[in-house]
Amino acid sequence: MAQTQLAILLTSIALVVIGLYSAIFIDNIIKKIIGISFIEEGANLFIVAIGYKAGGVVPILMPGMDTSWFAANAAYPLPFGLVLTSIVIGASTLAVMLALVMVLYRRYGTLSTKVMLADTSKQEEYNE
Amino acid sequence: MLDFVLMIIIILSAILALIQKDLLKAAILTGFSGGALAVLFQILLAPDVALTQAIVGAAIIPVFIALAVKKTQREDS
Amino acid sequence: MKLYDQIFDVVKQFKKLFSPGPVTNADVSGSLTAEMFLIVSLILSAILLRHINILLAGIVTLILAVVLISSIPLIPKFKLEQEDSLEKMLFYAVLTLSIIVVFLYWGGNLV
Amino acid sequence: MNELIPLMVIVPLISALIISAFSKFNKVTKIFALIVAVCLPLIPLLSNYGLHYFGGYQPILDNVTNVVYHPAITYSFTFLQQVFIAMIGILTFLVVFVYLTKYRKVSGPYLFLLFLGTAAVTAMLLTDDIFHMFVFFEILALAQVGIVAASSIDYSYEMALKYMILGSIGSPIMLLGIGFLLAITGSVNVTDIAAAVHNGLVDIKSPVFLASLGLIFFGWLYASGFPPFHTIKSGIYSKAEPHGAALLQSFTVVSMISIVLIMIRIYSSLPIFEVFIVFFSILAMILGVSLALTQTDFRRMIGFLAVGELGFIGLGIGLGTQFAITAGLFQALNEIVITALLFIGFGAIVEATNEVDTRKLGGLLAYHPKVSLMLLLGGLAMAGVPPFNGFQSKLMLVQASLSCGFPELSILAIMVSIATFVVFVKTFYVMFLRPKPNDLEVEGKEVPRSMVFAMGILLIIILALGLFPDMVVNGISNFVGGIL
Repeated sequence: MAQTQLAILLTSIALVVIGLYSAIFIDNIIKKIIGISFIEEGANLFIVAIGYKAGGVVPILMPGMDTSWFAANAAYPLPFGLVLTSIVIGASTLAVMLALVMVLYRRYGTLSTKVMLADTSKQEEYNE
Repeated sequence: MLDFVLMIIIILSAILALIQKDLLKAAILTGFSGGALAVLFQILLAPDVALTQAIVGAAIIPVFIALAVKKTQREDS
Repeated sequence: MKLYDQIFDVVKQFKKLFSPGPVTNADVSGSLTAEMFLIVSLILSAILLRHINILLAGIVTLILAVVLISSIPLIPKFKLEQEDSLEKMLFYAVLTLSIIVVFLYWGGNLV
Repeated sequence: MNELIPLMVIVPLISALIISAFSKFNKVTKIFALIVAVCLPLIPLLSNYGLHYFGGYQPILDNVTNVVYHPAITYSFTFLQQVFIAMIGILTFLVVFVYLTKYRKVSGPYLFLLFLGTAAVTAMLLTDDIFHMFVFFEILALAQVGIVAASSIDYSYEMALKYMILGSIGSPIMLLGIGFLLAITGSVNVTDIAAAVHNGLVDIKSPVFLASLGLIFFGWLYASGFPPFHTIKSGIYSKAEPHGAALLQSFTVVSMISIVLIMIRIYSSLPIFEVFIVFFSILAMILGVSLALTQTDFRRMIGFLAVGELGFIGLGIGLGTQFAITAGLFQALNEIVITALLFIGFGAIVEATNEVDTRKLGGLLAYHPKVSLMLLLGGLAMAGVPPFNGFQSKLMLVQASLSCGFPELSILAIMVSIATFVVFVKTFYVMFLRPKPNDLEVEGKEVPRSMVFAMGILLIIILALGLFPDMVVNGISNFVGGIL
């Protein structure tokens, strides 16, 4: 069903666009990080959709299956393997970002990006 | 049919998470989005990815965010 | 004489650029060098358009030269646009991404 | 001895894990880290050229279509990889040496990050698999963030978080581009993709292929710190400790050339690809150098200069002929050494004076003559003065752009070199030659011996590459002829 794949492509593009929107327009840093993590999810969804085969079977060779029938009908497993790695990378990146946010909250007492991550080059240059 | 419903859930919960004033609700809605994505992966014939995404996207990431919210502040001001 | 006044005004504007702290002559001369380097190199790279169309290159170079020289304290504006705040960095990053993708996706027949 | 090829990645990776696990035994950790750091440049020099297939899966020849498929993750090791990995190894050794002698109590996690970054860039250079490269690119980004956040400089956490947020936009976009390529060709092996593109199996004018170029290109801009990422790249250099910054810039250079070599192999039939690279390189050179001229923090100034010099590499690669790409890669090698020397040298000045603002410094020539002399020579090498290596590669670049029919580009390259020279002369005058300000305290503070030693070694490499450039240029030229 090409309809499903088209819908999935649109969903992943929508996720990427939501992420880019939140990167520019949302001020709260935790929400910004949540929004940016949607970009990663959109990319993952797109790559999984590449391997999908309409009316196919899960790419695991069970005993008793005919090999040539399996090769013709199974989904393409390479993208699935890539996405596994990518999910874990995304989660670890998110964890590191949240840890940095927790440290910085102690110093600034706010979650606003405009205050927390403003231009710092002037303050440090000439402090008498 | 289920896959279209899941896609709508993913996008709606993503948008709802970003317009919440309460950050804890945003964390829970992120978990909704991740969980729906896991079910969608299962429909797309990728059970191994679905398992990983169910653990990471529906459990670990919301817990991380909730911990960060607990250590900082809950309202988005 | 007017251009001279304008250049003299530039030096005053540089004072604000290094505002907390003194302004040394080395800094001002560096900024003046940067100003001239910026104008000359931008005009020079505009000449590269001649590989597409010679007339276009001539017009763009002339317009660029007039615009750059008439708005002469460029460096304060330039530095303001490229400061360290996350807002500006994200804005320019997303802008570049959208320009690249739009150009390449819909401009395929230009290749 | 082809078995040594995977060891180049495995040795730093395993030793990083061991060091962070047993970091409470201080003395043992120090000795172990030093031994591993000595081994790092030796492994690539001892290894033979060749290919390594992980898991032993040899390439499969399809009898019907006569096409070769590569099922395994492949590492290819040639002269280019040997030179760059050996240089990264030498630099890692010097940085670890400086770090170990600076602190009595070493931190295991910091050494872990240094070795992790080295392993990641080595894998990025060696690999022939685009997704494998992406994974190590993400690991490299995490290691870079860690190195920045571990420094005790003010506002380093903020800079690390900014870098990470920008990275979490850049990396998934690159992943999306890899996904597009995978959707078109069904493979992630670069040799297979390139064969499919050059045999006409892929329509190179299809919008999907062009969009994949755009998305991967954006990821490359993030990796190499070209505009719009030049501010954040120079920012993380200035917020890391000096020896960390010396390693960080080498990571940037190597990740840049490893991604761009893969892109050349896939997209070289598209003329717009070279136009894009030249455009962003020109922008990087102009913005980097003109912002470096206005900085008062000298660490930030070197950061902007490092970004501007990267534009030369991109210029050489964007011109696209064999001679030009050779010049660009040679410039990349030179840039790694010279910028490392400058970061370590200026870091020594920070150690001795505790001051980073050029307006508060002066008269240091009398107190630290050795460091200032070596810094002067390094700056001249960066500006492209004979007989140093920067002169050789920049001369090659100017010749290449002239022979390609772009005299404007050669004029621009010469102008950027002159501006670099101005930046350097200005900073050298302000810091070392003018009278010392009264409130500056320099008495009784010594530059660490290990830093002077590291600078000496780097200076010897600079002179050797400048006097005998044929050592590496011929090999790189053969490599470039192979991929074109």
